[in-house]
This record gives sequence, structure tokens and C-alpha cells, in this order.
Amino acid sequence: MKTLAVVVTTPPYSHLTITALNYVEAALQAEVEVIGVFFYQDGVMHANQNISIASDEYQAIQHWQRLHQNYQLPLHICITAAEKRGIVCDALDNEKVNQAFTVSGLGELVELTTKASRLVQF
Amino acid sequence: MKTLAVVVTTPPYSHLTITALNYVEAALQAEVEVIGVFFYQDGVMHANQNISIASDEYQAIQHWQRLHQNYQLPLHICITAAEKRGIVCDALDNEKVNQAFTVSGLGELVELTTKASRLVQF
Amino acid sequence: MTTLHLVRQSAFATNDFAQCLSVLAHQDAIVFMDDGCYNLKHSLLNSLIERIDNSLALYVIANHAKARAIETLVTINKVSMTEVVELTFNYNKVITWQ
Amino acid sequence: MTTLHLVRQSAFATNDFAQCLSVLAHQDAIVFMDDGCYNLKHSLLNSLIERIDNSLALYVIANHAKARAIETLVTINKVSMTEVVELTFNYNKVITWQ
Amino acid sequence: MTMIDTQVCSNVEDGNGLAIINSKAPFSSAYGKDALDIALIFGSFEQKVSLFFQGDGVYQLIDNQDGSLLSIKDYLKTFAAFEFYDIEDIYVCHQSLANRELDESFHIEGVNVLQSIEFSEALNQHAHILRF
Amino acid sequence: MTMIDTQVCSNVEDGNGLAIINSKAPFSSAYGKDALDIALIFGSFEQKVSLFFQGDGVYQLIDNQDGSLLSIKDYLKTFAAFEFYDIEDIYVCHQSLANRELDESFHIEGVNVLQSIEFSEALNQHAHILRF
Repeated sequence: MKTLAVVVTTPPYSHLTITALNYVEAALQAEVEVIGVFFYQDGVMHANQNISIASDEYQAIQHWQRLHQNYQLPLHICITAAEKRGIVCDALDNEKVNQAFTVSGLGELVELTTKASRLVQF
Repeated sequence: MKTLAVVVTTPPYSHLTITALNYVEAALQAEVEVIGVFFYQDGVMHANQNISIASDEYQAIQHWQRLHQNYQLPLHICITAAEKRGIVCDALDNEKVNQAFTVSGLGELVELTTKASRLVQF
Repeated sequence: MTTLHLVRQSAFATNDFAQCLSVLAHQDAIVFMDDGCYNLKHSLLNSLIERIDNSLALYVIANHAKARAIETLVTINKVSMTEVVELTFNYNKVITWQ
Repeated sequence: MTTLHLVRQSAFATNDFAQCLSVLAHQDAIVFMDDGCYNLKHSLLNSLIERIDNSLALYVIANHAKARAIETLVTINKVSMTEVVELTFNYNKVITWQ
Repeated sequence: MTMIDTQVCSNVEDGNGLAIINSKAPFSSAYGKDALDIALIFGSFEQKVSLFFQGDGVYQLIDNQDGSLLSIKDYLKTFAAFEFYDIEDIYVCHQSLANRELDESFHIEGVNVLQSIEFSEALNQHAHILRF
Repeated sequence: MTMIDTQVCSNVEDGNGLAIINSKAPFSSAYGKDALDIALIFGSFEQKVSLFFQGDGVYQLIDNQDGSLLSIKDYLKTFAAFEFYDIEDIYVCHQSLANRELDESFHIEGVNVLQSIEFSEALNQHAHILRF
């Protein structure tokens, strides 16, 4: 069974993120089981609800949301990395976190790494 | 007259920012006229009110606020860079912008560069 | 135990590709992607092609090279992202050099 | 027209210090700070010391080098941040290599 | 010494305008675009700004690139507007081109290819320098 | 072939545990700390994790450093806890040390200095690799 876990460390306004997205989408289309994407370091910026990218630029956040909806792709953000970057992960006030993303700890990365036959970092 | 403008491109959770802060504070203590600090690229993250840095780590944002208060040091954030990074600069809802910082356009950088006898980038 | 190396940085700018080469094993493969495509013109590639045997394979993502106006040598296999996904499972593990 | 060069990156990791050297003029000065302190052990520094004349000056921020356990050569002036501020106005302009 | 002479001297001593050094390749970071935005705003305020391309920054000038293949909005096309903004001083480091086996085929007109010494001297004429 | 044999084969084929390659110097970015946090969580979940230091990453191991001089909370001190977390496989690239004129004086015990080939082989034993 081909199972894949992906770590994303680049923010939504980085062009490098487009490569990560294209890779994950190609995997999903090839019917690889992508067990989760773990956003770490600047990658957590994808879950910031307030980000406003010019409409003629690539909309990385929307594309992650689309993959989440179409393929039930689990998207995890690292809570420690998120709080350092101004993304409030308070359960009572989680309107700042994009609902396609699950707030997780690094334990989730252990889980993904243990289960996946391949781990790919972007 | 020694006048200085400073550009800061690193975020509050980068150790490189400590060097920028130490430089600006040394300039203020040496009675150099620091006509403004312009935060660009990831530097704008300093104005994000929601950022929570572990209490035993260096509190870059508080130190910029202190220099702003003690020396009336003007702190400008670039609005385009800020909106890309989820810092809402809406005049009606500016509670997300730290009040020590002024939301500015790149025109402010032109102004600072033209007036300053030295421009230093960090 | 084989490794697929994803090389995303220009060796003209950073030392990452050189580090990749220092751990490269005989049956590994390299995929040049993003700014890693610039390495097709770097002198480190010559040393790599000298080291090449039938088991070591070099790939470049075709549109990443084309977007950068980089002509690719015949000895380098041009691949799509779908093929990179396939390669991921043809090797035992992946290291990303970024 | 003289320039103060603030070098913040390790030449073992990136090409920035080499780019600095290619525009260095006779009466310029270099301040090694942050990871730029590692350049005190890089072979590019030898070529620099060979190029040195009475007008070219090299500085390192003392606590940036000490924090990294780097021993500094006698030919390199150890300075504080306050002295870097002074140097800023002793040269006509500043370039930051980061 | 007349007022004009003093100004000339002052210009010679302190340099004139802003130089921006571009050191990053175009398609994997926003550095090039961030530098471009600064150049254009200086141009629109009628302030002198010169552009220098060195290291991997020289890739920003190379002909026949196409960011749209990467789903990137290709900011390099905006370089064609430099003339409109009176940005006329564009310098590229010959050694950086040679190291990368690049021809002098650029996607804009009026690029000056300079040897290291001339590149350094041109840079040296400016009052302020930013590097991206 | 017994069940146990199959498992052994599977381990040999697919490697075992996570390797983290540290490639950045300690005091000007959070990469080292971010990698450390991952290592410690794998340790606390009793999952095998090995640490590799290469390139400027080798500076993370050097003795007599003091981040407090830079107002930095010195995460390198936490390396002393590796034993407590059963993190015992720590490898450093000899060539990276030599290039930087560094002695083999480390601030923790049990660091294995390896030539490039052995370094590569040790890395190769792992199922997954992250690099910071």
C-alpha cells in the first residue's frame, strides 16, 4: 500500500508552496493514500484566516482547501509554530484558524511518520 | 547631522532581529537621529497583535515598543507586505495592528531614504 | 536502501546541493526542481555525470526547467510531477535539499 | 565614496560573502556580524588579508564571535554595536549582505 | 564656489539616489518582486533608482522565461515598464553571467553588462543601497 | 521464513525510524530549535530518531558557545537531555568539521564523527528523513 505523509514548511505567499501543492495533488490523482499534510515553520501561515493575497496571484490557501474538500485530505498545523506567527488557536475563539486545518501538536507528526510508507518534506 | 533610516526584513521570532534592535538602540543612545524604521517583507510580522512568543524567549515586539515610547521612534509597516501575512490594516478594525506601528505605503520608504544621511538594512 | 533526492536550490547560491552529493549513494536518484534546475549548468553536475553509472539516475521537472529557460541535456530525464510521485515509491525514502 | 559592508551570512553556506568581495573597493570596511563571524575561518578571508592594504579595514562584533566560540585573529578589530553605529557614519554608505 | 558647485561636490561625496542589488533567482521567492515594488515607487516619486543584478539575481534578466508554466504571476514582465518610470540605469555583473553560462540575451533593452570593477564603481555612485 | 524473519527483512529493506539532518548554524535562525523539538517529541513517544549534523549544522555541536551573549535562549543546552529521551544516535560529518577548521570538541557526549561514506551509510539505515 502506498501511503504518503507530507511536511510543508513554506508560507502561502512563497512560490515553493505551489510545487508542494502540485506534488500532493498529483499523488491524490494517482490514488496514493495521502494520510496527512503537516504544516510546520512558516507553513502554518496557510491557516491564517486574515491573509489577503492579490487576486491575480496564486491562491495557495484556496487550493489546500479544495484538496481537503475533494479528497478529505487531513491538514494539520503545528500549534507552537502557529502561535509564534500570530495565529490564535484558542478553542473558544478559533475564527482566526481556517476550518480546513486541524490544530495539532508535533505528536501528530510522529503519528503520520510512523504510519506512512513515505515522508516527503517541502 | 547624523540621520539614520533603518529597514527591517526579519520577523520577531528571528534571532537576526535582535541584532537590528541592538543596532537601533545603540544609535539612539549615541544621539543619532533615527528618523524611522521601515518594516518590510517578514519584518511586518512585528505589528501582529496576536503573536505569542514563549515568555523565556527574546520579546522583540516589546523591545520595539519600548524604543518607540522612550525615543518617539517612528515604526512603519508596509501595508502590502502586512496584508499578505494576515495583518488586517483596516482603519475600522485595526485592533490587529500593534499601536506602536504606523501602517504606511512604500512611499514612506522613499521619504525616509531621501531624508536620511544613512540607510541601513537588516 | 535507496534514496530519492529532491534538489530545490541553486548550487550557485547555496551549499545544499554539494551536501546532497556528499551523501549520494550508488543506486540513488536526483530530481532537480524549483531553483535546483539551475544546477544543470553547474560544474558540480559534471563531476556527477563522471560518477554516474547505470544505477544512478538524474531527473528534472520539465516545466520547472522550461519556465527558467534552461536547456536540458539529453542525459537528464525530463519528468512531470506525476512521475515524481511514482519515483517517490520506487526509492526507499526521500530527502529534500531546500 | 566608501562603503561599510555588513556581512551577516556564513560563506560556508551561501554565496553572499563572495558577492561582497567582488564589489569591495580599496577604502571600504567589512563588519562581520551574526553568522558572518564564521567567515573568519573561511579561505576567502585569506585572499582578503592578501588584498588588504592600509586603507581596507576588517571588524567583527566581539560578542557575536564569542557567542559562537570563534577565536578572532589579531588583525581583525573587535567592536561593539556602538562602534558599528560610529562606523556607519565614517563611511559614505552601507551594504548589508544577508 | 557657487551654490551649484557645492551641490555637485555634495553629490560626488555622498552619491546620488538609491541602488538596489538583486541577488535572488526570480521564481522561488518574492525577493525579486519586493525589490521591483521599491524600484517602481522610487520611479513614480521621481527619485533616482538604479538596479544591479548579481549572483543568482542575473536570472531575473534572462530572455525566454515563462513563470506562467509554474502558475506564477510573472512580475518579470513589469520590467518592460522601467522606461516609463525613468528607470534607466540597469547593470548586470558579467562574472555572474559567465559563471552560470548565460548569454547576454535579456528580456528588456538597455541592460549594461559590466566587469566586476565597473560594476563596483557604478554601485559606488549611489547614496543608499538596498539588497534583495 | 518465519514471521520474525519477514519483519527483519522488512526493516532492512525499508530502514528504521526517523533521521533528522541539521544543516543550519545555531544562532541566526530557528531551524535548529525546530529540528530539536521534533527529535524530542519522537523520543518522548519512544520512536527511534537519529540526528545528523552536516554543513553549517555542525556548529550546533561545538563546545564553549554561549547564546546568552546574544540575548538568545540557548536551546543547545537542551542537547544534554538526549540521553534522557533515549536519543543515542548522533552523527557529525567529518568533512564539514574539517572544512570549518573545527576540532572534535563537542558540548555533549557520544557524538560519532563519520567520514562521508559512513555518514551516508548511517543516514541510509533510516525509513524517513527530514532536513532543517
